[in-house]
Amino acid sequence: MLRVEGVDVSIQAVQILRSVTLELPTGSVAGLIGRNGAGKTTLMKSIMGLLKVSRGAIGFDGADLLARPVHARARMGIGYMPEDRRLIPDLTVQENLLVPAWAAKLPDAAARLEKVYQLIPEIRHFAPRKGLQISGGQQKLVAIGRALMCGDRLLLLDEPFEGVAPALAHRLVEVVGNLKKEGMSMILSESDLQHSERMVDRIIVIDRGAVSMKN
Amino acid sequence: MQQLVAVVIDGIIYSAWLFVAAVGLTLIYGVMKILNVAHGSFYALGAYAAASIAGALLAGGMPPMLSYAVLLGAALLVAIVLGPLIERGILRFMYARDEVVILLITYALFLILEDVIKLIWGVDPYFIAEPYGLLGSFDVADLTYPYYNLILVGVAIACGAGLAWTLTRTKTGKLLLAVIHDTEVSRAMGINVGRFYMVTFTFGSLLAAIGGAFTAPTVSVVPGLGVEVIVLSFAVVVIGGLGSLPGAALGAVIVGLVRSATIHYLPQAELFVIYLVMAMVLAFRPRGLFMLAEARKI
Amino acid sequence: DAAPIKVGVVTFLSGPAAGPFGVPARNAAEITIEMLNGGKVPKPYDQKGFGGARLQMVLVDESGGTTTQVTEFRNLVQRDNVDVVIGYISSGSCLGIAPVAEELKTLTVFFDCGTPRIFEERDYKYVFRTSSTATMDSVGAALYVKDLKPNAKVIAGLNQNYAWGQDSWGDFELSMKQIFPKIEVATSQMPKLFAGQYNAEISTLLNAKADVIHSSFWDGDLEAFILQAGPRGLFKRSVVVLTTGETAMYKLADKIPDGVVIGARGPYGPYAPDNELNKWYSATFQDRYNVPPNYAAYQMTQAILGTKAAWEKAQAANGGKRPSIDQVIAAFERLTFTGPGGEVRMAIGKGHQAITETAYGVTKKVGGKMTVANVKRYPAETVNPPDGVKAADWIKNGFKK
Amino acid sequence: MAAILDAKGLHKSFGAVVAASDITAEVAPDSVVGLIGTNGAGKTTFINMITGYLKPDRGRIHYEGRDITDLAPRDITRLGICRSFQIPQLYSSLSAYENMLIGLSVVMRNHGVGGFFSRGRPDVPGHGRPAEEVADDLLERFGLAEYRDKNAQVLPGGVRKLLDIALTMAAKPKVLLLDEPTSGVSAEEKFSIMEMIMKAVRAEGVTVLFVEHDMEVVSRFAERVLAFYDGRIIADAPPEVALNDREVRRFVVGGELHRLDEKRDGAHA
Amino acid sequence: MRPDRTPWVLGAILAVLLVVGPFAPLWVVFPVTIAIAKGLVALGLMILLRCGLVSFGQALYYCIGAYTAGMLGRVFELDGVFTLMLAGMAVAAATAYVLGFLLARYRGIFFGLLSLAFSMIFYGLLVKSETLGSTDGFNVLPSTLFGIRPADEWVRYAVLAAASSVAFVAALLVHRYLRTPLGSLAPAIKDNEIRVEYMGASARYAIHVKYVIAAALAGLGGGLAATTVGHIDPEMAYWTVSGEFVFITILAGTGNVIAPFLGALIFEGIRNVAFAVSPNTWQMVLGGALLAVIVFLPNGLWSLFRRGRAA
Ligand SMILES: Nc1ncnc2c1ncn2[C@@H]1O[C@H](COP(=O)(O)OP(=O)(O)OP(=O)(O)O)[C@@H](O)[C@H]1O
Ligand SMILES: Nc1ncnc2c1ncn2[C@@H]1O[C@H](COP(=O)(O)OP(=O)(O)OP(=O)(O)O)[C@@H](O)[C@H]1O
Ligand SMILES: [Mg+2]
Ligand SMILES: [Mg+2]
Repeated sequence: MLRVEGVDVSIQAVQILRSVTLELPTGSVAGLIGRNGAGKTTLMKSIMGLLKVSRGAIGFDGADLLARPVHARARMGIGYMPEDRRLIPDLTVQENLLVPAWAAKLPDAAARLEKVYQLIPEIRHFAPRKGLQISGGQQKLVAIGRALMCGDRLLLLDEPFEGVAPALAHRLVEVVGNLKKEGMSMILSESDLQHSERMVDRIIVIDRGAVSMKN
Repeated sequence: MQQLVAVVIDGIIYSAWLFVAAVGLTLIYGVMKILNVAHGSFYALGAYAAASIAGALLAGGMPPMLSYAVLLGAALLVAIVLGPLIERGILRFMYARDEVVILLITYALFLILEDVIKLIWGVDPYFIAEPYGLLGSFDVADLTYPYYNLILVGVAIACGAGLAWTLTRTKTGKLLLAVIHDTEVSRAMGINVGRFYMVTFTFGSLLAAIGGAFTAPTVSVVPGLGVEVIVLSFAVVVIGGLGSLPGAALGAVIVGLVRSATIHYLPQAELFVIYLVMAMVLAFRPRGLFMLAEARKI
Repeated sequence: DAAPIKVGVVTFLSGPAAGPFGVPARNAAEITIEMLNGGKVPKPYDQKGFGGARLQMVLVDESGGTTTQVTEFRNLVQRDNVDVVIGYISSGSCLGIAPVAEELKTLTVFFDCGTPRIFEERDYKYVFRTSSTATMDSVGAALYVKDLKPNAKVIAGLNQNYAWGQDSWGDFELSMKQIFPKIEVATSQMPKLFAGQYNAEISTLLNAKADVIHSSFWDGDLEAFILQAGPRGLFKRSVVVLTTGETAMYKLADKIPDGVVIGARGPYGPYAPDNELNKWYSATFQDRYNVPPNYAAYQMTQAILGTKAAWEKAQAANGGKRPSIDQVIAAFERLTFTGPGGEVRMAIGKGHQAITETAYGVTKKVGGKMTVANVKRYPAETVNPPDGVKAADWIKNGFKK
Repeated sequence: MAAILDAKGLHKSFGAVVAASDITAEVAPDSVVGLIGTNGAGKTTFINMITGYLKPDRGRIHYEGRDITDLAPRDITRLGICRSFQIPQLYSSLSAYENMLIGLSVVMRNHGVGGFFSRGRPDVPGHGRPAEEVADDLLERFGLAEYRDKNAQVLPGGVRKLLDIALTMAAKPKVLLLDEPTSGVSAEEKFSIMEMIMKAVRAEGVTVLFVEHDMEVVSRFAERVLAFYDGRIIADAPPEVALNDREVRRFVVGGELHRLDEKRDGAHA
Repeated sequence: MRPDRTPWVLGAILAVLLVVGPFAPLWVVFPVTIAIAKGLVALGLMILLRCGLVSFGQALYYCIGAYTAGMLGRVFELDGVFTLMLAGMAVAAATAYVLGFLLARYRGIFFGLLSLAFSMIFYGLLVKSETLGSTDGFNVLPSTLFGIRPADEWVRYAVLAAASSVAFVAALLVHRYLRTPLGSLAPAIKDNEIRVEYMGASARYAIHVKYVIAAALAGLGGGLAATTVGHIDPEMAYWTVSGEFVFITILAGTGNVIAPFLGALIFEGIRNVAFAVSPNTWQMVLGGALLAVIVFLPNGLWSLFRRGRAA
């Protein structure tokens, strides 16, 4: 279970997150909703460790996340998908997917890869292409797949449905639903509930860096 | 014919030297985007350490055959002591800065290390000539070459092949690519970026130090030894295409052969032939021989 | 007690020239000035300092290029108020400094730099040079080859690609053509300065099968060349003439075979005369620094002693009072004095440029120690042009006016 | 009325991937066209070809009767065809305001205003006001005023998108190509932004092509829809018709028919 | 908009130099003049640096400027300070115009090293020209000001005055240029060339223009250095000299046209001090000082002034 308590985050002396507190029980999906610039990305990055938390605590399954470097958090089973995709352009799609597995020296890399392909079969079609060659939406799919490679306990997906064709987005919603059944916790950000409405257990509304929870 | 053979042999020997001296630079630039001027200092330090340590041991009665191992050991010593120190102590705080700024930092380091060398070893030359003649020599085309030159070629091939294998065939190589491109995402994917940087820098420095250590037996180890190496290495690396290992190898071979041919047939032009080669290659392949101009996806 | 005399001393303290020239010269300056101040130098230099006034040394590194050197020279004169500047190894520095010395009206004594151009292109009042030009080295080498290999037919050269190397080879080639009208030049290799790797050059030299190979290489380049050429048998194929070989001969004693022609840019080191001054000098230097003084050290001491001689001559003419710079200059022009390397005559360049004898010999190991054998000495007039004649013209004219 | 933009038989492949095969489309002046399609269907490729970033392997593109197939992007831009990007292309180390100023200064230069010898602060052609004012006005209109002095690099995703469009609008285009203008933009703003853009350009008779995944936006703003699938145009009709096309529903829109045939989408790879 | 104070500051600096010059000790006047010459080169590099290009071969134009000045004296006995500087500038600009067609295609390290290659080829040619003294170079005629040769005590001041006036004009023009549409494009080219092209501007053309301007400034600086130092040699084209220029530029920062001159002055100052306090290990002192500046002033020396103003 993820527990964020009174977290403040400032970037270059500007406070972005204000005393954010939230809880996410294991196996539940939260939708992080807010306007542009509300702080969704900032919150995700803070949980992942890419931004420095100036005050407060973040705990995950009893461990103090703030005490661990970013790569250690990833190796705890937290998967992160940045909103701007950020694939490695010179690696093939398949290699891009495998990066988290290689980094953590996971023994079951092949099995995980296969699982990702099963969840999002489209990726398999362009697996041998380089990261920079695929279209924007395709990159998005790969980024989601990459987060799934190491994220087997908690997924942080930043705007996963943006730029994804509606037909495919519906499918992804189903995928997410299945993962939830397997006991995965998840935070998805979206500006509204357009896609995630049907599957989220709780909604975290964020506005100007402050959150309020709705169930 | 006889002269042609000499051209090729001389060219290959020079290429081998050039490659060992330059390849670490490619590695560090390719991975960390640092044009490391202090590369020359590591080269010089490797040479000094090799000459003084091997010299002392030989004087103390070490069997001469062991001196080759000592050369390698000296290079390792330099890299393992200084590489992590510089990377962890200074460079890592600078990664967010512009490429040129880091270049200047390495330049400042180079200035400092020049004087450190002087403070440790003084300005008098050091020699460790034993290993050069120890293995005897062979004759081709009416010319004599010490076998030691083959060791140099061997070292070059070993370094090149080992690195190439690591970078293109192993997961580590792929992860390096990820680190090169995007440290933030790499971290989020579970890569220990700091360790990658430290190891890469140390390893690149080690290659420079090996270059210096194995050159030491053929030269006099004096202040300023590392200066020439810097620009030569840059030239080789750029001709080949930055960060490309086969590129660096090919660049070294081209420069080596062209230089040797020039010396044999047109000695007056030796002074700028390397730069001419570089300008010509870049004129036709603006990003070096082995760098593909890939269109960015928009 | 007289006010101290400030002496600016400029030599290479960093970079490749520091080891063979710069630092030995600095050491020489240090020890000479110290001994002079203590009044411990043998006659005729036994008076303390210059004419009784203590010397105070201000040290400057010669690195950094001409612009830096001009700046530092101005600093010495205008900020540090030195009375005389002694220094400069690189010909480029000397050419750049000379007009500035003239502008600032500062007595400046060059101790080492080789180019004959300085006093050929212009007349200077404040500038002196107390060692011979590089012309002497090349002409001396050619004369020695004439004695050693009277049947030489083919020569080859290996010189660094910069002014000193080009001039050295140019003068040598020209002299050889005067002495051996039918001589053939097989190859002239000009590698870049500090290239370090000479395998290809050595191959061409081996292929040249020349009777004589001339090289004005110095320092690291010279040593690297010796290390790389030895195992490849170059010294067996040809007689190699190393015009500055003296700086390397002790360090590489076991790598230089017998029979290599060694020069010392004048009567210095192994070629220094066996007089009281030299005995004192080499012993004192060896004692302090554990190495014998090389030619750069000799030249530095020679420059200081020459300035002292001029100073004291002027002081005597001035009734024992401290002379003005103009008086020192008047005394310096056409002065003859003795250094540890023997007699120095300020005979050419309108009395501002020294000529000395020179000597060449071949290496010979005696009981494991490096010595020179078959030494030939060449009087100053045979290896230096007369006053008012350009070196190149003098050689072209068959060593005549 | 003659087409303002006329693409004939465009073909583009990347190795084995066919990103455009025989794309033919005429766009009438003063019209609004929505481009829809699956991911990787070739929408961006189509825009890239029109704006000169990619050269088609075969086929020609005409703009106002003139062949622009072989022109460089900057020349096409100068003719009045401007585009925004799916992944925002900004001057990342500059503030939003400076981004706008630079964009505007290029516009001025292209009209020969504001050079070394000009005095004072000349007006931006097409906007009739000095660059500083135009910049602030555009930022204001796109709701970017509060981000005026932030570096583009650190702007929130949606804001970057809007800034990218604002930059594109600075040049007063005659043909405007928008690549997913609303993706990443908050739901409340999607429509107002689109409305604002439409209002601004439609009054001047600007032709608009926009790529969009949000079918509500498409049906509301597009007069005509081009649906892409696998490098081909599979439907070309008004939105009511196109969005109910069987193939379009199946491959693009989803809904009850959303299960994808797994063998499609660039299956050649 | 903040009023543009740079022209006034520049004017004030010029006035100070002209007024204080005659009273300054001569050993200060000389390095200040040299700093102005190097500052001019750095000013050009700054223009390139603003669009992300670093030339490791700017010494080419510095040396061309110097040799043009030297040759004019040697062959035609011209010795007017302004004539020599302007001639150096013209020849450098013309060379850059030609080479620019090639170089404007390159970015990043390739731009840097290709320009380095050109400067080293030029260096090689000069080394081979034994009639010009090879690496020893040759002396430049003592300079005159409008045909008058000032008395020995006044030469230094005269050259300083000429140099600072020229630098003043150059800095003003560059300042103005940076505010034109083409000039202001630099950071845009650095950040995102695709967007530049899609705004309808040609990055290559803009770079070509900047390259020529930078070369002209370097030529100007070279001509000035030649007349000031009184001696030129091929070393002026060597890569280490280019490296020094780059160092000065980055040390200074790209904030303002005054910065390069400030950077050059401080660089010269640090080196002078290093030479004086520690002749045997001045490189270490210099390196340490530079490292400190880079580490503690991330945006270059200019940020010192920026911060002062903001507070
Ligand atoms: N590096 C930074 N420096 C300064 N401000 C920053 C930085 N990163 C983010 N911000 C600011 O933090 C605020 C929150 O941004 P964030 O990216 O978290 O928004 P968001 O909710 O993800 O928006 P969007 O839906 O557009 O992606 C914004 O005002 C943004 O400008
Ligand atoms: N440079 C390239 N090299 C190889 N393949 C490419 C390249 N550019 C595009 N493609 C391929 O061409 C196809 C069309 O890509 P395009 O970007 O046009 O898709 P799109 O319709 O814009 O998709 P999205 O909605 O995901 O943005 C995709 O399969 C993509 O992978
Ligand atoms: Mg966001
Ligand atoms: Mg697209």
